[in-house]
Amino acid sequence: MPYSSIFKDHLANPRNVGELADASAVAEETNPVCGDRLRLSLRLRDGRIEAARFLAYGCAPTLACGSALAEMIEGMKIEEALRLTRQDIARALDGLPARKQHAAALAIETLQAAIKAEFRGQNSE
Amino acid sequence: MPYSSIFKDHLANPRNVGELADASAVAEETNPVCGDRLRLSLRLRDGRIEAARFLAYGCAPTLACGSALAEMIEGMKIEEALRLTRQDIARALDGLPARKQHAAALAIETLQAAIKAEFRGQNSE
Amino acid sequence: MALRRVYLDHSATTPVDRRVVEAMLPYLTEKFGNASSVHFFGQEARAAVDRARREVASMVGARPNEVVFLSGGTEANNLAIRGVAEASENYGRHIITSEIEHSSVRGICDALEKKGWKITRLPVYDDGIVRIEDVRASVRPDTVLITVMLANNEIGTIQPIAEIGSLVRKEREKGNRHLRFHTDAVQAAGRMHVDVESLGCDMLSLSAHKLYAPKGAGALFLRRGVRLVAQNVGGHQERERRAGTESVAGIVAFGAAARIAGEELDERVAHVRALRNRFEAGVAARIEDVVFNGNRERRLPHLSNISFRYIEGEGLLINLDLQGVAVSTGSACSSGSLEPSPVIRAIGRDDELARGSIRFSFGKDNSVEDVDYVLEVLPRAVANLRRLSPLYQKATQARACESETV
Amino acid sequence: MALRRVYLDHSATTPVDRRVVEAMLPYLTEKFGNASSVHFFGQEARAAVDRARREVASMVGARPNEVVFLSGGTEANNLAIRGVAEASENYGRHIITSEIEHSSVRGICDALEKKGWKITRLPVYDDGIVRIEDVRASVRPDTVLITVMLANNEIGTIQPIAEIGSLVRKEREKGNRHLRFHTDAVQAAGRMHVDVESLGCDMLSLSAHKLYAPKGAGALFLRRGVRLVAQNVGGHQERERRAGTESVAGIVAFGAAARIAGEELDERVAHVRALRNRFEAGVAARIEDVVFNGNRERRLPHLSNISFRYIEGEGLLINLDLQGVAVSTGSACSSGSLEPSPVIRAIGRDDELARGSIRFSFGKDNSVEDVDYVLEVLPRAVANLRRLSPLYQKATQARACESETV
Ligand SMILES: Cc1ncc(COP(=O)(O)O)c(C=O)c1O
Ligand SMILES: Cc1ncc(COP(=O)(O)O)c(C=O)c1O
Repeated sequence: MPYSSIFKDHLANPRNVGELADASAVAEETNPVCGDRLRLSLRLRDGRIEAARFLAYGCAPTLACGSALAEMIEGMKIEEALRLTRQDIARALDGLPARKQHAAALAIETLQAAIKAEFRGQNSE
Repeated sequence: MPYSSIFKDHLANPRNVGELADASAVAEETNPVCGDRLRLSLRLRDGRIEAARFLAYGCAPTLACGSALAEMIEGMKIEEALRLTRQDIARALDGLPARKQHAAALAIETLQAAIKAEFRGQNSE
Repeated sequence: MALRRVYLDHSATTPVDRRVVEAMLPYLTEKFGNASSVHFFGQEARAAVDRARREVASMVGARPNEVVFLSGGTEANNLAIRGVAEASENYGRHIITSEIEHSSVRGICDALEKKGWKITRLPVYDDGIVRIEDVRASVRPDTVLITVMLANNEIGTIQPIAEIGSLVRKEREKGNRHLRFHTDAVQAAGRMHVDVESLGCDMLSLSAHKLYAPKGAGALFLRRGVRLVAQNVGGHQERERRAGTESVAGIVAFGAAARIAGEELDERVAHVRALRNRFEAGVAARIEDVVFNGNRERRLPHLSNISFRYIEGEGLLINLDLQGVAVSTGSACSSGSLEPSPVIRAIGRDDELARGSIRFSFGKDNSVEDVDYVLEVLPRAVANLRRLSPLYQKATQARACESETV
Repeated sequence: MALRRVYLDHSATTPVDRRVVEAMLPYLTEKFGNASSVHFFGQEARAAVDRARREVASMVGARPNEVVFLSGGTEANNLAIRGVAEASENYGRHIITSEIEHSSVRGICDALEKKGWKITRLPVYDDGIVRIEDVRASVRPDTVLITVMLANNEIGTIQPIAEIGSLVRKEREKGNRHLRFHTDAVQAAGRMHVDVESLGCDMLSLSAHKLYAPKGAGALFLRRGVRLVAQNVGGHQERERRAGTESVAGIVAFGAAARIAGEELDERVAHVRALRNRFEAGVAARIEDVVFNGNRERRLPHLSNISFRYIEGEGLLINLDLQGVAVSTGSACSSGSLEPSPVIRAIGRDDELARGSIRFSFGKDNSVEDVDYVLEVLPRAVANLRRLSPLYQKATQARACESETV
């Protein structure tokens, strides 16, 4: 299970860690199989993700995917963000072992849940 | 199956090889299980084995036992020779692997057959 | 500047001792014979294998002809358990084992269970130790095998093998003649005194690579008279208990390592125990919310298993690895299975603690400086991961609330 | 003066090539990780195992994920034959093999026969080669496995594996979907071109120590999609086809040896063939009453099997050994069994010729001087033993009589 060096760098120096005090969209999703969790808080403004922060619990790919996602989406147009796929996350990490794709899936799900939560004018928590 | 150096020397330089033209006692015995053969020809005189020669076909212990036997009995009193055992042969070779004791047994049998043959006033062949 | 590397994963494998390399090298090159060959090269190899057999036997108090050389500990466990099962199935199909066996023993027992065998898996309570009363209560007339490890590979707890051994002897005297007793001593050998007589076992598994010898060699102690069905067949090697050309150099290395392990046992034990204790004291002083797993007295001297609350082991493992520190985790993620460590679950820890457990295992070449380096790196790594952890955020918020309410 | 040593037993085992020793050494000491570990040391070992897997795969034209690393050729044969047998027993319990398989394949088939399997053992006629028509005639609806070696270890004859491979493909097309085809290439690899595609086999056994790598490593080529039941269980290694910590250094050595064997194949073949032919010409010119065993064209280039009439192989072996020449014999005495070589019997030789057979197997490090030394020593040794042989005495007396009568 060799992880790439970008992957490891995300683990050693995670980007955009934390929670936004003034988040306009928050979601926390859990992988029902292994219990991994990803929490994302976003500040959305004018169709853009102005700020993104994450917290994660779980195996290394979950942490790395959370970090890669939060870094990647900051400044992105919401519609663009909604088009992101698991593969985009995996690519940002220079690939993920086949058995670890679920971590990228969790990241995408959490992102979409957060954006939906704000569109419904409410937070998921 | 490590053989002793005396054993190997008997193989490299077998003693008393051949047949006696003036043998007074000859026997050739076969190990019924593996087909090994030992042929012994003796010149018996005045209760002694004056000369002994052997021929052998078969695995290494059969050759070595034949050589050790022929060397050992030359000059021996017949009654003494009749008291020789498998163990005496094995000892003369610094031991034989457990599974190879049959070769010493064949040597003793052939010796006894030869001596009996002369006592019955006849050759075994 | 080169990264400092500190290897604290000696329970996974050990580097080969230089002396062991020296001992084995000639058997790769000049003395390369096949131990089954009759000629000089073969006899030279045979003599070396025989010497190694005496050395390995002597480490565990066995007779040389009770040692069967194999390709490793996993094969030893397979031969012992499957071999006895197949030899005994006419007498009964019940096996007693524990909840914390190595994955190989677990896997073999699971496979037998699928074939209709009954398996009793003894609990280990919160200290990680099997109780002799539980063993006694589990023995049935159709029990043909008890297999309980001597020391556990994740938490290091030492099991009451001698007690089980005398129980087995009594059971046999009472008429349960076909009962056999196996113990997996792969982790124990070289780290504690092991003696097949005082343990009273019929079979005992060993692996060379936990003893500063190469991977790919192992042995089963098989008490004289104990019958089993060979698993790898088709050759006369190892007195028909294990076919295949003997791995001469590996066996020679195993023998040398076993001899050195015997000679240096006390010294090694004192050394790794001191390091381990210094490490644990340091962790307790510097990191909050940690749980030490397994009985702290009855365990191997070189091993420490710690659960770090709120975080998952794999992330910590990789963070430590990036700083040159090699450890292992029973976490589900890194083992590729979905269940978090069955051993940590078996001692009653919740899923979160099981997922947050890390094994630090010391070796003869570790130093006090190694420990101090890890004590510098580890608290930071734990703190960094906790900073990311939603569980930790919630817990600290809750604590903050509590202290406010007070 | 030191005894000159000439090793002519490369079919039993080979010395480890210096380059192979160099390649493996780091994986004993600095790079000693367990390939299952997640950390740096583990990844380093994993990368090395993966590289070796590509190297071994490439030697036989397989894909890397079709290579399962094992402890040797015997284990490869066990896994292939028992593994397929257990996986297929619902479809049929008939196996086709030959009369001249290696003792491991023979032993495994015998063991299955005891469990009720039907085994057809194909004859090899006086040239030591299986006939494709015999294979065709033996296939039954319940045949689940054909196992025929690529090249024989005693007489070196090369079997029609590609022909059997296409027969098997046709049988599968005709509806015999569960038929599998295994070949033991332990002797062939490194001595002839081996390609799993053109052979059309589903499984192929390899052993490192016949290729100038250490004893204790081997591999099974297992074609994608071919199911078998693992024999050594209880761990995730080798994609669950073979549990147990990988023997990293042994595997690295195997990989390096496979790569070098591929690069140097033509050169090695030409070298050993020249030596072998020089040797056989010398023997024919100098020694009477010898019989060359096995087809002289369709055989491995490095091997010569000769029966010396009137004498038994073991005595000759020991006499040669005393002069520094290492060879082997299929003679019953030295193998510890009672039957003389089943292979020499299978090619129709009488007991005496079977008992008098000697295998000379050349290697890349042998020289013309080695051959000439043996050609000096061998005729004397044969003559000395014949001088002791009652069979020889009788034969010469008989000849003497004949010539007198003429
Ligand atoms: C307790 C225990 N048993 C068995 C094994 C398996 O031994 P090997 O790695 O030699 O297959 C190990 C180590 O991996 C172990 O720790
Ligand atoms: C044809 C053949 N098959 C299988 C084997 C067994 O391989 P190993 O010695 O690696 O167990 C050998 C060699 O001994 C062999 O010559």
